[in-house]
Amino acid sequence: MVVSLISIILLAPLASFAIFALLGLAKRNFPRQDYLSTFAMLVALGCSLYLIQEVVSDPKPLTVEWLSLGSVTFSMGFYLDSVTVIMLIVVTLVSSLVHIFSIGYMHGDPRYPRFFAFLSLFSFSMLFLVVSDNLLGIYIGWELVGLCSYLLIGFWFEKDSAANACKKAFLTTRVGDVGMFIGMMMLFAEFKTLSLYGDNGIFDAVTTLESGQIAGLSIAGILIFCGAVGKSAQVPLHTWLPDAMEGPTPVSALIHAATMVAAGVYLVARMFPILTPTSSLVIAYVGGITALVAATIAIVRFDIKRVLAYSTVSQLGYMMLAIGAGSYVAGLFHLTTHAFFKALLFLGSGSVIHAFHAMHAHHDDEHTDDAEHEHDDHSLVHEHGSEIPPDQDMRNMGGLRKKMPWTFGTMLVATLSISGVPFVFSGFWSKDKILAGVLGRAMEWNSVHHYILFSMALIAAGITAFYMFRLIFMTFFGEPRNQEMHNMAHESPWVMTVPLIILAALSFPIVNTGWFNKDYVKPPEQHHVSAPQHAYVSPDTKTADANFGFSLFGTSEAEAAEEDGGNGTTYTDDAHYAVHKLAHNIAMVLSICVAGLGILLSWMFYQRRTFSAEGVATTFRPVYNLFWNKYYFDEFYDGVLVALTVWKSRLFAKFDLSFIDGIVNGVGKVTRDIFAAFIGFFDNRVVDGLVNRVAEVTWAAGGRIRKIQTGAIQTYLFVVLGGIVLIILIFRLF
Amino acid sequence: MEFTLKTFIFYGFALSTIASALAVVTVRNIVHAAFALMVTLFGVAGLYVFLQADFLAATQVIVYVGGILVLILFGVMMTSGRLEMRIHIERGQLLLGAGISFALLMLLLTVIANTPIWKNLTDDGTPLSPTTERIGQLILNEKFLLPFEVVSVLLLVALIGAALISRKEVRE
Amino acid sequence: MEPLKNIESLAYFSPEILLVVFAAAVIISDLIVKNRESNIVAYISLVGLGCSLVAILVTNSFINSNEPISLFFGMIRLDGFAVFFKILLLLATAATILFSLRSEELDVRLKGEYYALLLAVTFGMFLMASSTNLLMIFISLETVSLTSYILAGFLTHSPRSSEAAFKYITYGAVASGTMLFGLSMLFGMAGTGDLMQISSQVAAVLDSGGVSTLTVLIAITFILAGIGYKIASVPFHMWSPDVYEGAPIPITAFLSVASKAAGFALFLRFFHVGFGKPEILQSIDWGLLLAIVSALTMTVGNLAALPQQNVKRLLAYSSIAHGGYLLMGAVLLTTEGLGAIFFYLIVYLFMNLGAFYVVVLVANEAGTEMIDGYRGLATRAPFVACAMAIFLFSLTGIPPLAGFFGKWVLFYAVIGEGLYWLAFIGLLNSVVSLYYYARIVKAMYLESTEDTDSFSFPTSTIALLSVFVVPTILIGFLPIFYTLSEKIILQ
Amino acid sequence: MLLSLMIFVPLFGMIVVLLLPRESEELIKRTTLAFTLVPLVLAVVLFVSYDRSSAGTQYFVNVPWIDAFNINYYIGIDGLSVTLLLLTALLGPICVLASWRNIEKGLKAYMALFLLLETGMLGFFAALDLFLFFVFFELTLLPMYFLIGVWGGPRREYAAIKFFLYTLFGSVLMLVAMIAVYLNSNVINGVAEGARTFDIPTLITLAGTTGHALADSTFQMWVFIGFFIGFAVKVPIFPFHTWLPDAHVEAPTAISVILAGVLLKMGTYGIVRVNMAMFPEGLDFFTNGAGFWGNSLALLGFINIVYGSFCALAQTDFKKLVAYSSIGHMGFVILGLAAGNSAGINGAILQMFNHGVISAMLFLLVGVLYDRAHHREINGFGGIATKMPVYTGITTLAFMASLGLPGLSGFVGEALSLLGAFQEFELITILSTIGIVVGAAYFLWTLQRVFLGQLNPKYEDLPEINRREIMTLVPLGILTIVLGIWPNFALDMFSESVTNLVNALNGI
Amino acid sequence: MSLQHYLVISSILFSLGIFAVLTRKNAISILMGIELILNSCNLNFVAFSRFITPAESIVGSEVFRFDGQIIAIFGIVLAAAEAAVFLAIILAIYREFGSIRPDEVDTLKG
Repeated sequence: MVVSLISIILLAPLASFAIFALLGLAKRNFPRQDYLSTFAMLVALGCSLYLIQEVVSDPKPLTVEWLSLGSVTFSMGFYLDSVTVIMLIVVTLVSSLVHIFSIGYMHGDPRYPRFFAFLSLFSFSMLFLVVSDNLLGIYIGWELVGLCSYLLIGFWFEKDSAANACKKAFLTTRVGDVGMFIGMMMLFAEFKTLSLYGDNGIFDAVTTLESGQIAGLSIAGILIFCGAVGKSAQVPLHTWLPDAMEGPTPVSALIHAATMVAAGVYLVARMFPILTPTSSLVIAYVGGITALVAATIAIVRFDIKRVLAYSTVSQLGYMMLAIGAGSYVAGLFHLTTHAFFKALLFLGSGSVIHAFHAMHAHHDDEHTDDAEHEHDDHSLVHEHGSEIPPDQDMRNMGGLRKKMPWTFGTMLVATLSISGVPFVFSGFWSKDKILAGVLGRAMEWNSVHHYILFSMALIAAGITAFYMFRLIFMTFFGEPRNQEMHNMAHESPWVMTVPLIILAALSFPIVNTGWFNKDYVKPPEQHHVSAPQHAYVSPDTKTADANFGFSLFGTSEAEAAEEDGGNGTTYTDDAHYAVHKLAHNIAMVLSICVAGLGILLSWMFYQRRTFSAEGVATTFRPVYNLFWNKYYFDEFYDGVLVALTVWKSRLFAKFDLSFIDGIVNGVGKVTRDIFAAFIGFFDNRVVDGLVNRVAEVTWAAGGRIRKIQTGAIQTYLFVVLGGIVLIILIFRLF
Repeated sequence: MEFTLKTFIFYGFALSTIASALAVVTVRNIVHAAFALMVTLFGVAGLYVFLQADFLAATQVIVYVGGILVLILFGVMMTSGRLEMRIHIERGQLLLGAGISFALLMLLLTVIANTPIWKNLTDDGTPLSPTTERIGQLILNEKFLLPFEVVSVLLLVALIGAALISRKEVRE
Repeated sequence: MEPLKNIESLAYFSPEILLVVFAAAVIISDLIVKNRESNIVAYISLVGLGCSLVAILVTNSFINSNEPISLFFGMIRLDGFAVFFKILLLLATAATILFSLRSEELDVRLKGEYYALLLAVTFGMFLMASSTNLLMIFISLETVSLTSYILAGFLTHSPRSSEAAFKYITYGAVASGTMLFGLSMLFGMAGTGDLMQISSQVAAVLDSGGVSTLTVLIAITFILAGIGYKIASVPFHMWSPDVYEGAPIPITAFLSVASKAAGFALFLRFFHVGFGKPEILQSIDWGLLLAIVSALTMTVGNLAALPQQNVKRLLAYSSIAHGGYLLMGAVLLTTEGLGAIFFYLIVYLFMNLGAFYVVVLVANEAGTEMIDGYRGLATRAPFVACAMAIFLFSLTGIPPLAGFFGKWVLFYAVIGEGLYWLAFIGLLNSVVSLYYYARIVKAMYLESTEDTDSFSFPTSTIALLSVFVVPTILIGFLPIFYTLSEKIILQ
Repeated sequence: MLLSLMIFVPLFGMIVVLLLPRESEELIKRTTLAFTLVPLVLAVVLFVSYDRSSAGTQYFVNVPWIDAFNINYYIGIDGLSVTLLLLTALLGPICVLASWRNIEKGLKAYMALFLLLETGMLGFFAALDLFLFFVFFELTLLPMYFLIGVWGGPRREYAAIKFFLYTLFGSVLMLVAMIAVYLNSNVINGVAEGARTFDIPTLITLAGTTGHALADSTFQMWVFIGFFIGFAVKVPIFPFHTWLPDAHVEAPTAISVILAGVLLKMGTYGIVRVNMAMFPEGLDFFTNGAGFWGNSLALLGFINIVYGSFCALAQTDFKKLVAYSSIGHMGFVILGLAAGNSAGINGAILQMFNHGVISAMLFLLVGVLYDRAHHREINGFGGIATKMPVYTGITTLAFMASLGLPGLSGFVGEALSLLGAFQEFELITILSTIGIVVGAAYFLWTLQRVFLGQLNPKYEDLPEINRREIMTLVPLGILTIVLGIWPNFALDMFSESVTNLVNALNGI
Repeated sequence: MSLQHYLVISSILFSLGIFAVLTRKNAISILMGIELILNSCNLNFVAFSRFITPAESIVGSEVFRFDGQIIAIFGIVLAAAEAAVFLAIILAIYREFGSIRPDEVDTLKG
């Protein structure tokens, strides 16, 4: 039953794509690819929902031998635990909604059916990634979503910026993937398997590692995390995600906000049991830095989608930080809430863009016409269109709340959620849980690192609130800045607003936090994380009932002890427990404060105009420039990496021509010179069509021998008789 | 070895052979060279006599002096009006040629001096049984019949060939 | 077995006798037949060859494989070795006659002499293959040489032909003179002219200190000059490009195959029988000497062939190189080596003669021997071009053509003796040789010419060409040829 | 019998084609197609009926051929060879189809040579007698020379002779090594007894017998080198690779397909069949030995990967790019083989097969474009995805497969090779993964420059890929996907054989 | 008058013949050089057969004394034949080239 359900979940979208591809070979299209894909997604959604209750029965419903190489076997299979189910639902749900939204949004596009086919393919890949029970399967899904991302970012490939962006996305993530692959190789070399679960799975085997092997495990963990760095756009590989906004907005919502980019977080969460203190800390720091860096960049963006993109990057950093700090449940919880409200934000922005778009056809290419036709040879990752399309420029917007009430309303909900406005919005809870977890660990371990991480998270939270409200204020409040465009704007059709409303509903905790109740999501054990003084205790379990009345996420102490009793850890340390409780309280207060501060500042800047944003920008010009130029990451990559790569390949190509042949050449020259010195014939100019210099030398030698053949018979006789004398003398001497 | 008339005559033949051979390879006038060659061939014939090869000596005189030498002189006359060879011989070629032939001579002399089985063999002077008759038997009836027949074919071929190649009228 | 006396020997001598008889018949019939265009003399020669072949086969049946027959008081010997070479030479001569029929260079009025000379030279070669006496060796060599000089200079209206003859005879006379001197030294050392006895005699005197190794070395080196010039090995090879280029093409083909084969027959018999004794072999490192000569021969031949523009001359150098390959098999005179030489000679016979036949045909049609004349041959005469490509690639030694198998057995023999370096040089040489052979192929297939009218050849020509093509493809696949060395025991 | 039939049907076809009149081109093409389909059918039969559970040689035929050297006509298949036979037989008809329209002159000769080539390739993969193996190996040379030289591009003469000379040079060394092996095949403890043999299975056994001359490690090392260079030229392994780009660029499409699809595999197949199986000590020296030499084979693989990839990155000729990418991908094969463990070797073999399929696709695709635009300059295109969506789709599939996208076949072999290699050579393998990124870079960059962006106005009227061309590509595309999803389809065939090989290697 | 005397004489003749062959600028002189060489060989044969102890022979050692002489006779005959052909060829050369200088007959080379 479970197996067939999962199969249906996977096959439904795949079938949708396959139909498209097969008909495509015959240069035909399925009449209603959009309905087909949407239907497939809805089927998958239904099955996913059904699976909620099936979790407990058997976490490994299916394992098949995929490859057997004598001693080593690679198996493929499904793994179904609560996290899987949650991810399945998130993916299928967001995907379904995006499908529906796209019916409206993409209407009239010349490649309309293709879009849906690609969405289906993506959904399949993502779901495959989610349900896989082994690293190989995850990696396969991982790369496939990368491919879909590539295809969808480059959906409007006529735009050079889109063409560049998709390539950049693929390549940048591939760099991370290579790291992940190396990590997989390390694990495989050690454990001779890539299966995660089961008796001989990695998680089982990892428990037997000696302490001396932990360093290697740390490296492997970090390398696996590299994959997540790429896919989840963590610093320093984050630059592709903002560029990926060249894709159609529903794509941004689905892939680059809700699902694919979250796959990195999912992966790290899945690999939770092999994380060591070192690798955890690296993950947490990368996450923290990403959260902060991306947030600061987002402040100064004007492109509505880029603001959201940086916001996504920042939030993903948040999740990484959470998992790195051991707050497994919090991280996944934030993943879920973020998926909904960020998808909502993107779709909302899509709705806005769509509204503005009425005046431009999709492909009028106003902003790409000026684009250079000649291709820049050096550009591998180079980003072209840094100018903002007018329909996405917030400076053209303003005052839309009346024109687009539904869009405004839903987006506001999402903004409140992401900003961490307390209690009624899911974002608050998930973010709060992260902050609490990090602070709890800091206090518990008395770890400077975690205090730093906590402060990073806190600042990022404040900035998030600031720039999100900046977005809202600039877009929906105030006066229309571009009247002409404003006049054209209109509320989107119902196929677009309904998904928004559904997503808005999902931004309330009552709807989605239920999954993270005490029984449903349990953090796996980390065998190699040991606290300095006492046995490892998950912050999640310990901070459980510090939730002001919401016991949704809590696990009572007794229950936790009961469930985790097997591994000899004690859960009765009251001091420890108290620390977490305290931490949670502090975190909550602080988070409410920074969120409030952020919103307030935003209001003062962009609504009240108490301060002038431009003024501040002028005052802090260097900082502003830093933010505006995105910390110069792109420039760095362009300037150094790309140049290096291209230079290197040029070098190689040159090497091929000049060096290899050059060696031959050199040998030839030396030989030739010696030859010439001995025989005294000067260089014979060599004729065309020689294979290479060896042939040239050979040829030259042939020419010399020819010259001995003078045609005068007495020369020949000299050779004969001289030869005789020589032979005799030579053999006489030996 | 006592110095008798026989040895004197022997050395006379030997020296005249070598001296005239030297002349053959050095004199400029080709007719002179031909005559020097004649002396050499006579000398060799004389040496054959010393080796109890009277029939051979006669053959040498008849075939060589009477045949080959005349042929050569004919050749000289048919190919060149000028008998003088005022041809500049390259010094390098001369030196190299001299060097090679000298090296060969030295090698051969070394060998002759260092081969025990060739040493100290003196001619006891016993005459062979009537040479002409024995040779005739050997050639026509015994061991050397086959070479004789083959040589006859060879001579025929040489005859045809020489005639063929030197024939003028073939050229249109 | 006691050597047979003269009269008793005649029956075993019938192949040679038949050749001479038919040579005489050719000359006589030439006098009788008035029509200059008639090819009757050529057919008579072919009949003569056929009769001779039958006679060879008949005499072969007399041979008890373990006991060769000595004829004419030990002057010559009839054994499997001689029979093998006789058949080979006979085939080469037959092919040459057939080529000559097609050749347009030859003067029609001299047909009688021409074919008679061909038969005579074959006669001489037969003797070369079977001589076991120093005198016979020299006489047979001279017979072949003198006839060859004449044949090379046969085109009396062509300066090139005369020049070829002149160079050939000058070179040949000096070489054979040198050889004769060496033979006389050998005679002096052994006290006999009988090759069968020489080896033991020389070994004995060497052993007793009666002669120094230097004496043996000089004698054999001098003799090598005479034989080496026949097989055109370095440093005695220099006549061959000029002579091959100047001589009529059928004669070039004949010289490059038959003359070389006969030279090898002599070489093998002389060294294997006369100097196969280990004591003599050890006195001087003959193996090394021959290996060096072999390596130099193929290298010089191949390198010098590279820049050639004249196909005939190119093939001349190529045949020098092939002489070098063949010499590899002779280096240590092992059974494998001999077998390899036999095999390779067969293969070489077909592929080299075939290539020369194409040269004849192209010279007739395109009027040139230059590579440029081969341009576009693939379209002008597809079959001929294809055949030529097969011959050339076979000469290179590319599988699955016979040349490869020939080289394989040779290299096998060489490596079997541990001479890896020689095998390696040989193999590198075959890589080099590809380059110049491929130039002809390139001209035929990859280049085109303005002149596109195709050549038409009579069926007989195509058939004759096929006679060479088919063995060139097939010989390697037939197991029988690999066991020749077992059948031809050389004692 | 089945196997012999399969090998010699194309040869028979060649004779038939030669007998057909020159003018009836359609007939010639159809005949050729028929004669290439027969081996395909037979290959499929063999593939299906091969007993996967036993790793031994099946369908063998052993008939004495040249007694004097104990050479036998000995053919047979194991899992490895049957896989490559299938590949070869599959590419046969595809190449004929790909040559359907664009051979302008000498069609008859072309087809005849092609059939001869096919016999050579099929025979090579089936031969179990070392001599026969060599003969078939070389048999491919001649047809290839002509096919490139006569029907190639502007610099065809140069490319053809270069190909020929390089390969001949390699095989020369191989020949020496082969003779050395043969000569030592009856020497035990310094005493020669019994007959020598070319029989590969026997030689493999002998090479593992203590005291046997073939088992001597120094001997094995040298012979290993001899064979290896011979095969390395074919693979091609740096620095013997320079013939490849030229040959590919000049060769007609179908010949490029064969070259990349099958001929390169002959090199690696030879390495597995001869070098690894027969000379474990030699292999050991180059993969496990002390110091530099112990890493040399893996280093060669690494250099191939990185070097090939970077060179590909620098190319602006579409075909040259694909050619260099082949060099890079064959590097993975070498790396996997160097690993000498189950994952590595299986991966390498799988990569051989996959690369055969994928590179064949790539060259076909380049050919499709070239037939339309008559040039291959990458920068001279742009935006043709709008004009040729189906073509673009297939190209994307091929590119993705080639750059090792999981789910497509290219990934599995590559990943397994790397996984295997990592266990033996950590650093080299990690460095080799650069190739993965660079591989993605050049393919994506090409995809962008050729297909994406604004449509180059020159190509407004570019016709879409036609049905015949799609027909040539679809089987390969299906294989790419199927093998990506279910690699056991092919891997099953040879994993047992590989297990035996690995056991033998470990048994040292 | 020991064997060595004859051998020395023949060696000198041989060397002089070689010298002539190598250096003379007239084809006929070269022919003369060749004749010298052949004469030296004949002399060798005759001398050897006169002095050397013969090997065991089926036809008796007495014959050996004649062997050398007969070989020399054949040598003379061959020399004559060779000379005839040589001169014929020289005539042909003279016709074609107008010269019998060996170094002027060099159209075939390279």
